[in-house]
Amino acid sequence: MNIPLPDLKPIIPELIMSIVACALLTIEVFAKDKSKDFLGVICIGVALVVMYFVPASQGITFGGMFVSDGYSSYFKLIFLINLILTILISFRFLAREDAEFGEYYSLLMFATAGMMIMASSADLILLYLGLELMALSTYILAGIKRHDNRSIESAIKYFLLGGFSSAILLFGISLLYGLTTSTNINQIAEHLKHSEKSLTLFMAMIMILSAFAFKIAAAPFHMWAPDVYEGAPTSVTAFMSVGPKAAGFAVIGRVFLTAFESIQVDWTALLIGLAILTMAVGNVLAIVQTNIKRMLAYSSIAHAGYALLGIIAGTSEGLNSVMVYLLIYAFMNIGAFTIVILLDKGEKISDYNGLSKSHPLVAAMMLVFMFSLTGIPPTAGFIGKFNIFMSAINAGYTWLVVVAVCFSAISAYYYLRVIMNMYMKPLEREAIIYPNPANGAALLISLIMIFIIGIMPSLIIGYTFDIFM
Amino acid sequence: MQTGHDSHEAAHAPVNTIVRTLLYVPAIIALVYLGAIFSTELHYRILSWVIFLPIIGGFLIFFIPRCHEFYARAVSLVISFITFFLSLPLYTKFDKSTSAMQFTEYYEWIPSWNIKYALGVDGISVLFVLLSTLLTILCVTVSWTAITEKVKEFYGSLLLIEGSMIGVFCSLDFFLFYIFWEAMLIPMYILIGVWGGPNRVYAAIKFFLFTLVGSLLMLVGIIVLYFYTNKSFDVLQMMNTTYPYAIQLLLFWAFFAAFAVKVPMFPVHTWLPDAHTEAPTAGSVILAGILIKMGAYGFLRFSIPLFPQAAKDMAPVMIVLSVIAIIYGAVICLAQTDFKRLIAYSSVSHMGFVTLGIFALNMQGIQGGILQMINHGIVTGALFLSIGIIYERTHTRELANYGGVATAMPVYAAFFMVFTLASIGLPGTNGFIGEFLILLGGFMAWKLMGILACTGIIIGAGYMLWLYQKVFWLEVNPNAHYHEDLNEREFLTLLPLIALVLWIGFYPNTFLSFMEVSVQGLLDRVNVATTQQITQNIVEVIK
Amino acid sequence: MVPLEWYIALSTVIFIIGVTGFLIRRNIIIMLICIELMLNAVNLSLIAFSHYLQDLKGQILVIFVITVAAAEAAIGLAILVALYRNKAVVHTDKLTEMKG
Amino acid sequence: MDKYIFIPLLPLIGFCINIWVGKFFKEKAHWVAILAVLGSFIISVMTFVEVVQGKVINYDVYSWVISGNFKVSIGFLIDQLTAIMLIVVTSVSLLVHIYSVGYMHGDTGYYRFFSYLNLFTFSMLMLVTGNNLLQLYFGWEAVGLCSYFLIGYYFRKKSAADAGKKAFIVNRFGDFGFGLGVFMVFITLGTLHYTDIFANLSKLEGQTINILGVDIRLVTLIALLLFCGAVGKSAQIPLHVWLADAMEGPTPVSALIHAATMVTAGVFMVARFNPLYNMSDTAMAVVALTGAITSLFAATIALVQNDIKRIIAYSTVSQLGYMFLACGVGAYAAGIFHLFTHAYFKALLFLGAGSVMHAMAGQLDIQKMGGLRKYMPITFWTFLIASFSIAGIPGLAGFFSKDEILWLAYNGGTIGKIVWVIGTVVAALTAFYSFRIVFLTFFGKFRGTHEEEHHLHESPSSMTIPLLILMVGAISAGWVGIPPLLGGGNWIGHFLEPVLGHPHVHGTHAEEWMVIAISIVVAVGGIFTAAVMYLWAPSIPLFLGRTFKSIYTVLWNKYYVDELYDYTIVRPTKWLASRILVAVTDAKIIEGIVNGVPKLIAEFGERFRKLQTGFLQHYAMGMAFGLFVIVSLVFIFVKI
Repeated sequence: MNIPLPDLKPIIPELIMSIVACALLTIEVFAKDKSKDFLGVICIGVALVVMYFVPASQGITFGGMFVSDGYSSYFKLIFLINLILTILISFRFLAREDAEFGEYYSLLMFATAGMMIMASSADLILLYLGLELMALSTYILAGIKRHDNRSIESAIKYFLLGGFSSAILLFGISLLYGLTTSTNINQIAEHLKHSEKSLTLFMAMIMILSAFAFKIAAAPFHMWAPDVYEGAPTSVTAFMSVGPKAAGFAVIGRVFLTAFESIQVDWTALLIGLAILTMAVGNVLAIVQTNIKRMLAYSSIAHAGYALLGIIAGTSEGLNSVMVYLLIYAFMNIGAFTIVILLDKGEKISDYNGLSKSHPLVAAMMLVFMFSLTGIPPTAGFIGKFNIFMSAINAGYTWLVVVAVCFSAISAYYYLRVIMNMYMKPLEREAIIYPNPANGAALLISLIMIFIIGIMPSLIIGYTFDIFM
Repeated sequence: MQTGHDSHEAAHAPVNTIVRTLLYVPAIIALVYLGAIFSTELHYRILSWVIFLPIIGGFLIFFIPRCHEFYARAVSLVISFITFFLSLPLYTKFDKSTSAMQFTEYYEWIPSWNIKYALGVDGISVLFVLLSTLLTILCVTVSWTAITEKVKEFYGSLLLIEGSMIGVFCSLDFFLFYIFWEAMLIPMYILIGVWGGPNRVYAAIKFFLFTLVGSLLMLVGIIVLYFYTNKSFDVLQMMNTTYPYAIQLLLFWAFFAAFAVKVPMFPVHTWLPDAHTEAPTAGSVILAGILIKMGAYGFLRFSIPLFPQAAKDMAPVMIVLSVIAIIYGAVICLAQTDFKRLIAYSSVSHMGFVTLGIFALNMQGIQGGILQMINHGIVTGALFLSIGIIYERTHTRELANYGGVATAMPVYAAFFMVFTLASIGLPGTNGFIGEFLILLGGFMAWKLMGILACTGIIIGAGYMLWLYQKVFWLEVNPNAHYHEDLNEREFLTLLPLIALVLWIGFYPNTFLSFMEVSVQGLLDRVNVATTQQITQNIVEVIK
Repeated sequence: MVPLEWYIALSTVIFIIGVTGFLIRRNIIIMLICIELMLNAVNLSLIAFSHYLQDLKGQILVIFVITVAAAEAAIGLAILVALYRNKAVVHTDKLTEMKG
Repeated sequence: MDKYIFIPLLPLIGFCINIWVGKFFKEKAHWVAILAVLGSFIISVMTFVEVVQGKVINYDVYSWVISGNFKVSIGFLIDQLTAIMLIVVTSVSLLVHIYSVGYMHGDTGYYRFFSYLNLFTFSMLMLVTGNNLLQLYFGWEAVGLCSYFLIGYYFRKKSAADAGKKAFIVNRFGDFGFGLGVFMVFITLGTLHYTDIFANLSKLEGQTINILGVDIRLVTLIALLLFCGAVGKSAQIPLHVWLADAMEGPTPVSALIHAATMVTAGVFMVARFNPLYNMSDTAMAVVALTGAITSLFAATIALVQNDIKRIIAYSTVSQLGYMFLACGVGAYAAGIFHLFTHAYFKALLFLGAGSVMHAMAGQLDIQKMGGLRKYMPITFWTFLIASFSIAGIPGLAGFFSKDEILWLAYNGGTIGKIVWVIGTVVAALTAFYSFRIVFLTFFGKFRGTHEEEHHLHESPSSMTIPLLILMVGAISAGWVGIPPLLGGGNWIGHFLEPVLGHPHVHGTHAEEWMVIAISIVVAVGGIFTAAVMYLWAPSIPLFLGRTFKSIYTVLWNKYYVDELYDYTIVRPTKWLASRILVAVTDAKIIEGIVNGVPKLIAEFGERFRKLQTGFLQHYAMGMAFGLFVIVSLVFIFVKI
C-alpha cells in the first residue's frame, strides 16, 4: 500500500529544528569538551539556516493542518530571533549560574520548534501539540538551575499552572469539536458562520481564550508570570518573556480572527476588558517592585496588554501591528535582560545605583532599552506602540487607546526609576560585569535594531505589509 | 578665595575685563558676518544640516575619551558655532513676502504610513530656529567651568536637545514633529536629573511625566487626525482640510493637553518651577529659552490653523487661563525665596502673556505673542545664564544669601539690570514691544481680560525689582563668595543677549517683518471659520 | 444507547472534580493527578463526541492527549524530584519564596 | 539727519560712553556728560528760536513698531509747547550737571551718576519731543527708570533702595491706566500719532462705552485713563506717596527729576492732549479737583515736616497740583507757565537745600540747623529768593504764574471758584512752610552739634554758580508772562496759544485786581506768620503741636496714606502670595493632585501586590475566578 508522503516543504524549518534538537542531545552526550559553547554555536547556525528557509517554505500541508504563510513566517522570524538572542546571552551566564547543561540548548530549540508549530497550525490538534512541546520544554528550562530553590519553585509553579491551563484549553477544544465536528480552524469558522450562537460556543471560546491568555500572561491569568520570571535563570526569563508570548499572540490571532470570526463582537468585548485589566495590573504592580526581573515581568504583562489592542482592532492592520510590536518587544526586552545578566550585582533595582559612573556604556544601553520600553521616540518601542494605537484608532477604539496611553504614562514612572537609579543616585558599590563577545553581540543587535526600527520603521513595517498585501 | 582687603583690585578688574572683551567683539562680529556671507553663498539643505549636525555631533561627543574633557567642550562649542553659522541663511535668504513654507525638504520616509520627512519654516518658526542655535552656543560657554562631572555626556545631551528642538520647529510632518517633540525629553531628563540641583531627581521625573502625559494625549489626537486627513501626517495637507466641528473640539483639547503642559498654562504649570529651579544653568536656559516655546508654537502651528473653529470658540477659555497664569504667576513670585524659582514662576506669568496674545487672534496679539516668545527666550534665558554665573561662585540659590552684589560685581549687576528691565517690559527693551503688542491685541479682543492682564505688569515690576534689590543692592552679604566680576567668557556670553534686547527694543521691525505675512495667513484661515458660540457665557462675562 | 449529554455531564463533573482538587489540595503529586483527571475528563468528552459525530479527529486528539499527558507527568515528576532534593517538601504552601 | 535728532541723541551718546568706559575717566567723567547736555541745550535754544519764528517741526525718524494696522514711528514734534519744555529740560539739566560736579565730588559712583543723568536727559527729551503716544510712553517709562536708578543711587542704604522701588512701582500703577488709555486711543482712532489723533478726535464725540452697566463717554474715559498716568508720574493723589520717599536720591537728582522735569511730565501730557480734555467736562473737573486737593493736601503735610528735602518735595507735589488745577480749568498755558517758573525756583530750592546738606554733612533735619546765613551767604540769598518766588511775592517768577492760574481759575465756573479758594489757601500755606524752612535754617542760632558747626562752609563754586544762574531764572522766568493788567503782554500765553488754545476770561479788571491782592495778602501773611512762629515766638509751634496733637500727628504721618496702602494692597498681596498661592493652591491643590495621583497608584500597587501571595493555589484560584467572572458576564449579558 502506497502511503503518500505529505508535502514536507512547508514544514522544513520545524523539521530541521526538531532533528537538530534531538541530535544535539546526542552530541552532547559524546562531547568531551567541558564547555558546551559549541552547542550554542550550532544552535545559532541552525537557527540562521532555518531563518533562511522560513520565508521560502510557504505552503499548506498535512491535509490543511499545517499552514506556512506570511503570518506564520513572520512569527517564526520572531521566535528565531528570540532563540538566537537568548543563546547569545546564555553563553557565559550558564556557567556562572552553575547550570551549564547541554540539553539547555536543545530544549531551547524544542521550545522554539513548538512555537513555530503553533504559529503554523491551522488545526487545534496541531496547535495543542505545538503548545505542549513549547510548554514542556520551557517548564524544564525554568527549572534548569536544579539546585536553586527559586528556579525549581518557578518551574513547579509554571508547570502546575501550565498543565491546569492546558487542561482548560483541551476542554474548550473538546466543546468546540463537539459543536462543529471539526478541529480545523477554517472548517470551524465555516461551520460557525452558518450556526446559531450558543452558550456552549461561548464556553468553548472562553476556555480557549483563557488558556491563550495564560500563555501571553494577560490578567487575570497572569499570576504565574512574575514568580516564574523571577525564579527562572535570567536567560530563560528573557526567552520566556518573548517566545511563548509571541506564540500565544500568534495562535490568538489565528484562532480568534479565523475560527471565531462570527462572534468577533463578543470576544472583542471580552478582550477589551482583559486588555484594560492587563495594562492596569502590569503597570500598577510594576511600580511597586524592587526586583528588576520582577519589574520586567510586570512590564511584560503590561506590554501584552498593549499588544492586545492590535487583536481587538480585529483587522489585518491590527494583526500586523501586533507582529511588529512583538518583534520590537523581543529586541528591547531581551536587551534589557541582557543587561541584567551582564551585571552580577544582584537583582534589586537599587543595585543599579550609580551604574553610569562605574559602567557608563552599560548604563547608556540600559537607558536606551528603558526608554524604548516606555515608548519614547526615536526608539523602536515608540514605533511599536504607535503602530498598535494607529490600528486600534482606525478600528474605532480611540477611547481604549486613551486608556492605554494613560497606562503608558504610568509605565514611564518605573522605567524612569531604573534610569534614575543608574544616573542620578550615587554609586554604592562597584558592580562586577561579565562582558563577553556573545553578550556584546546580543546587545549590539538589540541596540542597532531598536534604533533602526525607531528611525527607519519602513524596513519592518513594509515587510509585514508585504505579507498581507 | 579672595577676601575683602583687595576690593580695590576687584573694583578695577571688571574694567579691564570690559576692555579686553571689547577687543573680542569686533572679531566675533566679523566672524558671524563672514559666517553669514559664506553660508549664504553655499547651497545645502539648511534645515537638515541644522537639525542633524548637532544630533550627530552630540553622539560623536559621547565617544571622546573620558580623560579629554577639554575636547568635549571645544568640540561642542565648535559644533554649536557651525550650526549657528549654518542657520544664518534662514535670516539672510528668508523671503518675507510669502506665507508659504520655505527651505522645504520633502522625502519619503515611511511610505506604508504615508509619512514623509518634511521640513520647512515660515515666518512663525524661522526665528525660533535662529534663537535655538544662538542660545545653544551660550549654553555651551556658560557651562564651560560649571560642569566638571561627566562633561562629554553633558555636552552631548545639550547638542541632542538642540537638534531635536530645531526639529520640532521645522517639522512639516506631524509624525516627524512628534518624534522630535518626544525625543527631546530623553536628553532633557538626563540633563536635569544628572547635573541638577539637590532636588533634581524629583524635578526630572516630574518634568518627564507631566510632558509625557500631555504629549501622549496629543499622540492619540495626531492619529485621529491622520485618519481624518485621508491618512496623511502632512501638516500642509491638514491645513487644507476642514474637520468636522466635534472632531476639531476634541482634538483641540487633546493638543491642548500637550501644548498647555509645555507652555505651561495655569493649572498644569507646577512642573516648571521645579524643573527650572533644579536644572543646571544650561538646562534652565534651554527650558526657559526654547523648550517651553514649543507649546505656544504648537498652538500657533497646529491648534489654531488646523482647528480654527474650535480655536475661535475656545479662545475665551484660553484667554481666561492665560490671564489667570499671568496674575497667578506674578503674584506667586512675590513669595519666593529661591533665585531660580522666582524666575521660573515669572516664566509662567510671561508665557501667560504669550498665550493671551496668541488667542487674541488678531495681528497685534499674535505678532506680539511670537515676538514675546523670542523675547522671553532671550531675557529669561539671559536671566538664567546670569544666575548660573553667580551660582557658580556662591553655590546657593537662597535669596537670603545674597545682597550687595552690585558692589562686588558692578558689571554683572548692570547686565542683570538690563535683563530685569526687559523682563518687566520697559520701553526700549524687547519686553516692551512684545508685551505692548500682546496687551493691545488682548485688549482689542477682550477688554476686561486685557485690563486684568495689565495688572500682571505692575506685579511683574514688583517682584523683579524686589529681587534686584534683595540680590544686588544693600550691603554686601558677609557670607558672600562673589568677589570676581564677570570674566571674558561670561561677559561674551551675555553680550549678544544684551544686543538683542536693545535691538528688538528699538527696532523690532526686523523681527516683526519676518512673521507679518505668515501671521496674516494664519489669521485669514481663522477669520473664515464660523464659530458655534458654545462658550457664549464666558464671552459675555469677559468681553 | 446512552445519550451524549450524559457523557458530557460526566465529563464535566470529572473535570470539575479535577479543578476542585487542583484548587484545594496542597500536595503536588495529588495536584498532578488532578490535572490528569481533568485531561481524562476531556478525553472522555472527546471520545463521546467522536462517537456521536462519527468523526475520527476526536479520537486522534485523545491519543495525542494521552501521550502528552504522559510526557507531562514525566516532566512534572522530574521537577518534583528536583524540588524534593532541594527542599524536601512536596507541598505548594512551602513554595512561597517569591511573591508580591 | 538734521540737528533736532541730536537733542536727545547727544545725552544718549554721553550715557553710552560713560556707562561703558566712564570708570577710566574717574573724576573727569562729568566732562562727557556736561558737554553732551550743553550740546543739546544749544541745539534746543536754536530750535526754540526757530519755533518762536513760527516753525513747527514734525517728522518721523524711523518706523518703530509695525504690526498690521498698528504703525508707530520714532519721530519728533517740536511745537511751541515742546520748545518751552526743551528749554526747561536742557537748561535745568545743564545746571544740575554742573552743580553735581561739586556735589558728587569724591563719590565712588561718580561716572555712574553722570551717566544716569545723561540717560535721564535723553529720556526726558524723548518724552517731550515725541510725535506720538508710544514715544511719549517710551520716555515716560524711561524717565521713571532713571528716577528709579537715581533714587536708589545709594543702593547700599535700604531706605534708598526701597524708595527707588516704590517710585517705580507706584508709577506702574499710573502707567497701568495710561497704557489702557493708549490702547483705547488706538482702538478708537486707529493711530497713536498726535496729529492724526487730534485730527480725528471729533469722531469720538457722542460715542459711549458701557462699563459695568454705566455708559461712559469715550472721550471722558480716554482722558481719565491717560490722566491716571499723569497722576502717577506727577505724584498726585492718590499716587503721591513715592515723591517724598524719592528724596533718598542725591539732591541734584531731586532738583532735576523730582522738581523741575520728570514730575511735570504729567502736566505736559495733559497740556499736550488739551483738545481731548476740552471735549470732556467731567475729565476737566476731575483734573482740576485732583490738582486742587493734592495741592492742599501736600501743603498741609509740608507744614509740620522737619526734613528739609521732604518739605520741598511736598511743596513740589503741591505745586504740581497747582499746575493740574490750571489745566483742569482750561488754563493750560498758565499751567505750563507755572511749570516753567516752578522748574527754576524749585530747582533752586533743591539745590540750595543740597548746598545746605553739603555743609551739614548730610544732615536734613531743619530743627538741627539754624543761623546758616552767616556761613553760606550765597546759598542763603539764593534760597531766600527762591522762597520769595514760590511764596508769590510780586515781581518774582512764582508770583506771575501763580497769579495767572488763580485768576483763570476764578474765571472757571463753579469748579473754578472752588479750586480758586483752595488755591488761595494753598498759596498761604506755601508761603508759610517755605519761610518756615528759611527761618529755621538760616536764622536764629545754630542748633546742631559743635562739630557740625565747625564744619560749616560755603559750597564750592561749581555749586554756587548754578545757584546764581537759577536765581536769575527764579526772579525773571515769570517776566515772560506778565499779565496785561500789570503792564505785560503775557507773551508766553500767546506763544502757546496755537497749541494750548486760549482760555475764556470774563471777569472784570476789578476782580482781577482783587485776585491779585488776595494772593499777595495771603503770601505776605504766610511769611509773616512763619516769622512770628519761628523767629520771634518759637513757643507757639510747640503750643500748637500740643493743643492740636491729633491733627499734628495725622499731618506728621502724612495722613497715614502709606500705612493705608501697606495694609490694603501690599500686605494682602504678600499674604495672598505666600499663604494662599504658594501654600494652598500650588502646594496643596495642584501639587496635591500631581503628587497624589502617583501616590495613589503606588498605594493601589502596594495593596494589590498582596494578592500575589506566592501561593500556587491562589494563582489557580485567580485563574478560576477570572474564568468564573467571564462566564457569569456571558450569562448575564449575552442573550442567546
